[in-house]
Amino acid sequence: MPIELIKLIPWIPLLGAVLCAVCCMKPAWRKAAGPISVLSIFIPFLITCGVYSAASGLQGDDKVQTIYQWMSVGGFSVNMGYFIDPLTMIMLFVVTGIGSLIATYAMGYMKGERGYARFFMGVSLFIFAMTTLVMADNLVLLYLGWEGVGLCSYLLIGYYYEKPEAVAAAKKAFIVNRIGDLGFALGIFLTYMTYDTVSLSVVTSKAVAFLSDPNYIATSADLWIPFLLMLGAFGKSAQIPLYVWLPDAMAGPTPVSALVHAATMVTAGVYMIARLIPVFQLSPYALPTVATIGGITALFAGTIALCQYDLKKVFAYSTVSQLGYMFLGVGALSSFGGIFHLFTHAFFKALLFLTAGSVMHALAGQLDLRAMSGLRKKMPVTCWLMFAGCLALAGFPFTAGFFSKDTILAEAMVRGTGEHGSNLYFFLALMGLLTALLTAFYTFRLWFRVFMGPEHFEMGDDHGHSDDDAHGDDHSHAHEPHEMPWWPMNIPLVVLAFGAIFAGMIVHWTGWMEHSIETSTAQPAIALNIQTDPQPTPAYEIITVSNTTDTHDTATEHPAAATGHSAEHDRAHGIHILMMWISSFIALLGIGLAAYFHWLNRPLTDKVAAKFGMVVEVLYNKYYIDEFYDLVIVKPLRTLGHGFYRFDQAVIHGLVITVGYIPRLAGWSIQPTQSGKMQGYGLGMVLGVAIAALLVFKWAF
Amino acid sequence: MPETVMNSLTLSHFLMTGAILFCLGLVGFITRRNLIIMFLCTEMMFQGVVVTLVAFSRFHLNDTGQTFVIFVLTIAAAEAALALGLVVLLFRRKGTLDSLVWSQLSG
Amino acid sequence: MHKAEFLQKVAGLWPEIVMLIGATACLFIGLSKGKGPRRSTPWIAAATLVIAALMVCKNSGSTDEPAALAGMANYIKLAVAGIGLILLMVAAGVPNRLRQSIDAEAAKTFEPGDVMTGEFYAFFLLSLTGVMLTAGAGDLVWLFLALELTSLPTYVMVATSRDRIEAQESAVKYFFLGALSAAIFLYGFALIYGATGSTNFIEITRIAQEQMLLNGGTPPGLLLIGMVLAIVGICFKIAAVPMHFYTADVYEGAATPVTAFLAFVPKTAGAVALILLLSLIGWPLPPAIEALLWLIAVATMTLGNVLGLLQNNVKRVLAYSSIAHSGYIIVGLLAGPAVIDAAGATEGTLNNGIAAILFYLVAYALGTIASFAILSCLRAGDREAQTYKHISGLHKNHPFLAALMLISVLSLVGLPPLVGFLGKIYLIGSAYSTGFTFLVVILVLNSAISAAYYLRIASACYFGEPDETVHSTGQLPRYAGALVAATLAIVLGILGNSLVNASRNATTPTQTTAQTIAQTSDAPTQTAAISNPINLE
Amino acid sequence: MDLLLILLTVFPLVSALPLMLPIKAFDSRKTVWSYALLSTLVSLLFSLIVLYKFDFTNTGAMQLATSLSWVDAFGLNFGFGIDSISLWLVLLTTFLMPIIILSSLTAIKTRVREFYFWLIVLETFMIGTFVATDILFFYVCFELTLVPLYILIGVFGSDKRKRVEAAKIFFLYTFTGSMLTFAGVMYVAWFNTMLPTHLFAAAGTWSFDIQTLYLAAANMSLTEQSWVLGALLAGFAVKVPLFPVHTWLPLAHTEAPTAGSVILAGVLLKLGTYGLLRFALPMCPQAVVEYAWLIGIFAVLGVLVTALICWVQTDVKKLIAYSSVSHLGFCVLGLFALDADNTGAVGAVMYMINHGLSTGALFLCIGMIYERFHTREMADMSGLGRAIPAWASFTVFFVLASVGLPGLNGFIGEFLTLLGAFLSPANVLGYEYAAIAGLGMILAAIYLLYMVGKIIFGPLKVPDVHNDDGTHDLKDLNTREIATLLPLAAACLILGMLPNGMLNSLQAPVEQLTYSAKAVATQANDTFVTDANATPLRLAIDDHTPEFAPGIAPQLTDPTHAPLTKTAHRAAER
Repeated sequence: MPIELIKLIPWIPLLGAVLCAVCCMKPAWRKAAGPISVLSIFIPFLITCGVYSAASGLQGDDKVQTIYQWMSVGGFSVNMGYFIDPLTMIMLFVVTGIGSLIATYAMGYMKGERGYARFFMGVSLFIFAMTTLVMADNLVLLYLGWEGVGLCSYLLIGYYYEKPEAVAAAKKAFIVNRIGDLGFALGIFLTYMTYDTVSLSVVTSKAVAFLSDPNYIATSADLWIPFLLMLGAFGKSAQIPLYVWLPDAMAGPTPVSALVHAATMVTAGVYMIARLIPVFQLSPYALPTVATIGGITALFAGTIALCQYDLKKVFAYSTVSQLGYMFLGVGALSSFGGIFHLFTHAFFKALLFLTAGSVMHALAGQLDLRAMSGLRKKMPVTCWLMFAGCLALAGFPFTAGFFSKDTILAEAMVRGTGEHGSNLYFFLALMGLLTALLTAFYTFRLWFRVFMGPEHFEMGDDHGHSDDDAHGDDHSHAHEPHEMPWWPMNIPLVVLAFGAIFAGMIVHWTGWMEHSIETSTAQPAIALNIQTDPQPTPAYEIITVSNTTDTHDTATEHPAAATGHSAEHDRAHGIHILMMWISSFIALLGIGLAAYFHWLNRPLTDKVAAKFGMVVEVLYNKYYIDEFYDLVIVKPLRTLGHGFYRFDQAVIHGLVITVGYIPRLAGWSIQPTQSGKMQGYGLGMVLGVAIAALLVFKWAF
Repeated sequence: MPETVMNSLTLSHFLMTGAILFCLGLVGFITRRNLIIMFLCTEMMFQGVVVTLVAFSRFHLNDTGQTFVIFVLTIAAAEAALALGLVVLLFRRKGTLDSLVWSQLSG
Repeated sequence: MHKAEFLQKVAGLWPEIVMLIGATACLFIGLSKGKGPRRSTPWIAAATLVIAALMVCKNSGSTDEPAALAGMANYIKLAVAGIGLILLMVAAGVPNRLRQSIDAEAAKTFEPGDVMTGEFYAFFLLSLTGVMLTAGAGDLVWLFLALELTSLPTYVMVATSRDRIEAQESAVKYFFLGALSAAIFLYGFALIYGATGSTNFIEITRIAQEQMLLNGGTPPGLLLIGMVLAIVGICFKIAAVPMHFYTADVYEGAATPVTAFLAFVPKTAGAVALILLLSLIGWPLPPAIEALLWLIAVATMTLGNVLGLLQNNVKRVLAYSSIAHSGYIIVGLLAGPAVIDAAGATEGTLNNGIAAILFYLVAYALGTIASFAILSCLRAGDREAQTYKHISGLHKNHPFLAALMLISVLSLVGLPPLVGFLGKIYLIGSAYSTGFTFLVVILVLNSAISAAYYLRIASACYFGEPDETVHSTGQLPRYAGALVAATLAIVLGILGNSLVNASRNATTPTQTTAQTIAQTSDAPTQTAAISNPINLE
Repeated sequence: MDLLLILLTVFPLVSALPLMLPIKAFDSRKTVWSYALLSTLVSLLFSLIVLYKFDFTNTGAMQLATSLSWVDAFGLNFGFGIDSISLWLVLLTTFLMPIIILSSLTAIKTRVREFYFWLIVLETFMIGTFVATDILFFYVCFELTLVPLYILIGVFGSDKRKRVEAAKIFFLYTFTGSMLTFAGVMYVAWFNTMLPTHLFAAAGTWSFDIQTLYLAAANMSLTEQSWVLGALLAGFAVKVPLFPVHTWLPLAHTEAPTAGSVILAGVLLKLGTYGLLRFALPMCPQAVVEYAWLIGIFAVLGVLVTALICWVQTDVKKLIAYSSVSHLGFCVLGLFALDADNTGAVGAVMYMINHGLSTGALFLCIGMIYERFHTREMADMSGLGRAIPAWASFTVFFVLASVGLPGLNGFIGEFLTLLGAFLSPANVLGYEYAAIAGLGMILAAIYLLYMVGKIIFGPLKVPDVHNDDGTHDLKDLNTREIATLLPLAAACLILGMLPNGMLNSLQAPVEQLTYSAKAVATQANDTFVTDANATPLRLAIDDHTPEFAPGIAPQLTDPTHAPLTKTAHRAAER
């Protein structure tokens, strides 16, 4: 397949979106939107597969495929162009592959909805933006995709726009993302200022060159750029402090949650950092910060997930938590780990969301864990599909999540131990392990609650599927939960489940992803540095020191790159093996605890919960972070707005009016002289003459 | 007037006289309310100017000033005629010569 | 005086002579018993003005003229004749209306109506003659007489223009205060004569310059105080502070067409008289006089504008606006005439304050006369339309008048590209050229203030609800007058080149008296390159 | 002589006149409307011909230039000429006019003739401001735009009582400012007359030609330039409107009829920024560099404060009105960025056009619901997305354009202006301005989505409907209304995706306008000349002159030659 076809990838979904928009216009046309959308995502997937080998082999300038120049002012030039390297291809696989599956599922899930066409328009548009994001050859085009996915997220979260909470959630998502985007935009500005270009390939290669130059002195811009870009990543990928929008975003239809808010969009931040990792390496504090935030977020969100009762909220916090892992991965200088986890997470989290969607669909919109139990009989397929997803998420040995999570934890541990080990990474690795325990626990808490135990369920009020006449064929037996149809809903789930179980093994044992990352810009630049100059440059002490151990991954594949570092390599390998054991144990422990508390002995759980009422309350209310933000940021700003408005009206405009009154006031003050009395006038004239005469004499003599 | 007195009078005496006449007229104009008297006050001011003019004429030893006086007197006469006509008109309207009754227009 | 010289002077005065003849003719024909001949008086007046204008045109070719500022005299005469025609259109029917209303009220006491027609036009022409003579004045006596000739007929016109008591009130105020001011500037004239020993402008200038040379640049005290009294006295004619008090009352009380007349004719005479007087001591003015004029300018424009804001009566508004415009005119006076360099050429036009005044007088006249003419086209019940309420919603029943009103007030605001705007450019340019930067700022701020009340007029016309009692007088000449004035305001704004050139030529080619002196006398400090008669600093 | 620009400018005025003549056919509302539409379409055609004739390879000089003498003695001309900045703004004007008229068919029912008359007359003046090459001709048109809009607001505004007040404040506020501008312009013209004639062609004479005044102004001292800048700002900042002098705008917008609001937001506000770009930057480069920080602070304050104010509005139109203030803060920031590549200024010009399109469209959208409901209170309506989906889709689209979503037009301007401010030399603006103003991006999302959330999303709540035909059922957009919005939407999309042609064409003329200020900024940055009394920087003509800017490269006077010339002694005496 000719490589040029890759240029079409974003535009096919866009065309699909336009067609869907056309379908919106007439009710009769609406049904066509689903297939159109699926096709518009699936064709790019086929193209991705078709050009994969060609694209992976691109060298040098060929990697940049330009369509046209988007904007240019002076030296600032932005192309509508794509940067094709293996990382791009991995991301394209995830986006179009998972996207096609989810869209297919959605054809069934959204069937009969009034906004069916609108939904698929949003999905196609999203895929356009997301593919643009991952393919962009420059930061501004990346920003276009970045904001574009934000917009689609907004539109899709607000899909049920008659529900105030959906509207609020959509708004929140967009605005919180905007906060991050501002950082990103400023990061772009600073990048342009520093590198005189916004082209990703040039920026990264320049950064690599700086890193390789032992005499290079970091500028303050070098220190700041990563932090600004990071802000964007935190917003998009829902990290502390900007994670608050993601749980609320579950107000959107479930396929949206799966596609946008689990599999693809939220991982954009990870992708961006991985893509620009040399730039991040230039600042000695950037990657440790990323790792720290990631680790803390992972733990923090994991604890919240423990006590949520809303099915999708649990997964939402789980997503936040897993994204934290990914950041920990890239922060630990293992962009492979981050991207690997991104890849596997896309499968199992999409699967989990979609199966949750099936449950929700079956229970007419019921999402409360307390209102359902023992559904395995009613929905066997869903039950075991979700089980597969849960295993992967919990990191059950040899599932996808196990390998990817393990890679990250091991990398962190490698950074945290050894002769140059940094305590920070050691602690982060420990936090990661703790989080793994929590993950296993809350995942299976959910699964056991829903599918095990005595059968019991309360139907929801079917919000989201409301007031639609065409919708009824599925709900003729609305009082009984029912299994989903195989086509179009369960078949994609099976594919996802397959991925959730086996993707990790494939990646781990074939090593293609590691190889891909190495040959892309996402590869940390230290290996190069070490080869050319064993002495780390002083400016990057923290990272480079810890990075002397970094060659272990590459060493397995490229012994040449690791010459003289086999000791380190051995150590790293040992840690990897050790961590596999530990995390297997932890996963099993978590699953066992969950089984005990949420399947076998539920009353005990309630007692324990009652005993730690305060803690549960705090966790249930998500540490009151939303309230905190509301109190500290939203309310004051709005009060400020009211204040400014009043100030504007009273003081600024009042001042204008007052100034306008000055002439009037002056007029009133001299109006008495116009008394109408002739003597008065005469007196005035005479006085005037006298004053004039006196004045002139005073002046003249 | 005896010669001696004339000789001892200087220009400034005449100017003073003129100025005093002028100022009296001014003060009168402002203080009196009777229209006719007010008009006479303006006439007095004119006469003050006339005295000044004649004095200057004498001082400069040319007769331009005196010529001026003739014209001033003519204008004064014309004004007087006008004034009287106006006063008659006004008196017929209001039945009084008080200038303050003519103060409806103001502001 | 030789006979030839006398004849030459008379030849320069032909326009005035024609005007006098016309006035007399109107007077006498107005006495006739037949209605036909009486009705012909407006036409006679019009014909007189046309002939006078033609005479001026013919005259303007001759070089040796009696006036000090010969070019200016011709310009003013032509302007007066031309604008006089517009005023005549607006005034047409004033006596007739008086007559009608007196008939209607079955006049109880005083019946001047029957004989008014001819007299009115006679006074009209006489007053215009006065302005023409003022412009040609070369002597203090002449100036005094011309000013009085301008004023005296207006007193009568005000008094008899309306049958209402307001007219009489305005007449009494106008007359008495006018007499007071006349006495004041006459006293000033006397002192100037006393200081210099002559009433001839050329002589005065020469002597004044000698004295100023001796005195270190400042004129002697007597001359100075004479100038001050004269300037302040003449301020009455242009309605400037401190002699402005009468303006609003008189303008309100007089019949609207007469008000239009008052707003232009005496003001022109006063402005010209001030130009002539100041040219006696020459520019740059002595600091004391300059300070005085500066203060007068600022006070006048500000007072006019701020008081204009408070009025409800459109005629009073326009009266105050006329005061404000006097303030602008004084800015031009401060700037003075163009500088002439060694080559004898001026460097442009915008630095010529006197030309700016001449231009501005016309610009102002067109706007003001158009506004008054529009008002005079309307009657509210049996009274004059005067208040905002009366012109409210004018667009509905009289869209034509509303449009003209809009144009005229916008011209008065100085909105481009109307003629008022060119006037402002002219004045501001001249003020900058002479360093009065701060004055310019005050001027433009005042323009902004004035926009408030002009806009209120426009907004009344366009946004208000019509007053049902208001109806048109149906007098076509007035419509025509308004139309001509407003049209000229646009046309002269866009095609104002000729008028600008005329105003420039009126002041620059024939130099001011002072310059004539400067060139003829061989004062040692004078160099040919320096334009100003006095430049000792 | 090329008559095209004259024709383009004068045609609307001439074509408007028949509307005021007593022609029977014009008694029908539809006829008048069709006539007006036809007239504006012809104008559009003329402007397209101009576009066709325009030489984009030219280096930024005025094209199709022609001049009519106005007052020779003053050096006044009606000078016409167009560069690409003007060209795009003229096209914006002629593009918006038919749309506005299209939208007004049902909105205006009384005094229809007058309405279209003033609207079309306004077009002449708007075009005139953009094509003027003579500063007083510019000023003439600049001022004259006030009158039609004054009447449009005062007569056709929404609230009977408030509209007159709003019209008055609008007129007086902007007029007061522009009178000061006038004084400033006259000062520069006078200054030119004081220069020795050997300096450049028109030195030492009265001239109002823009290029001449650039040259003249370059010789002014910093103090003089500062005053002139102040004077220019007095008029232009009010018009923009820049933050503390903006309060007339919400008033005018809320009271103006839809057409008036669209014109006001779409074109008239741009006169202010255009004036700043065309006059302030090249005429007072030193003062601009000296005071850019202050202007920048006000711009940033405006962005943030008014954005917060938007957030608490209850009247949709007022919200959009305030948003204009906020948005144009970015534009001003870009104008005064003076970064080396003109990113800011080019972005600002883009911003003018984009803001005209998207905000104009938002006003149209609001006009459409106002026509239906006779209310604009957010509390009265909710969930309109369900009731009138087509309208809702368009509104959301334009909101997104306004928010600055990449891919739509708003982004280009916003991004470039912020980038410009970011790259701005430290002695002009600097990155902190961009960083703080960037918060406006967030706030813009907040208030616009707040509005969308209130009226388009949420549970359905429809106020009483008042249709033209007396019925009370809510109808979605009809074909005419869609035809009104569709071109705008298309323009937003095209400009968002393919802005490059426009950006490229803008660079040369913008470089000409910012060149001297940039040179001052660089020099001052090098030498830290900040003393107000320092000798004016005389820029060496042979040093930095770009090849394509022969016209305005600041001419150099020998610093030893004080500009005291013929008439100077008279001024000096005082």
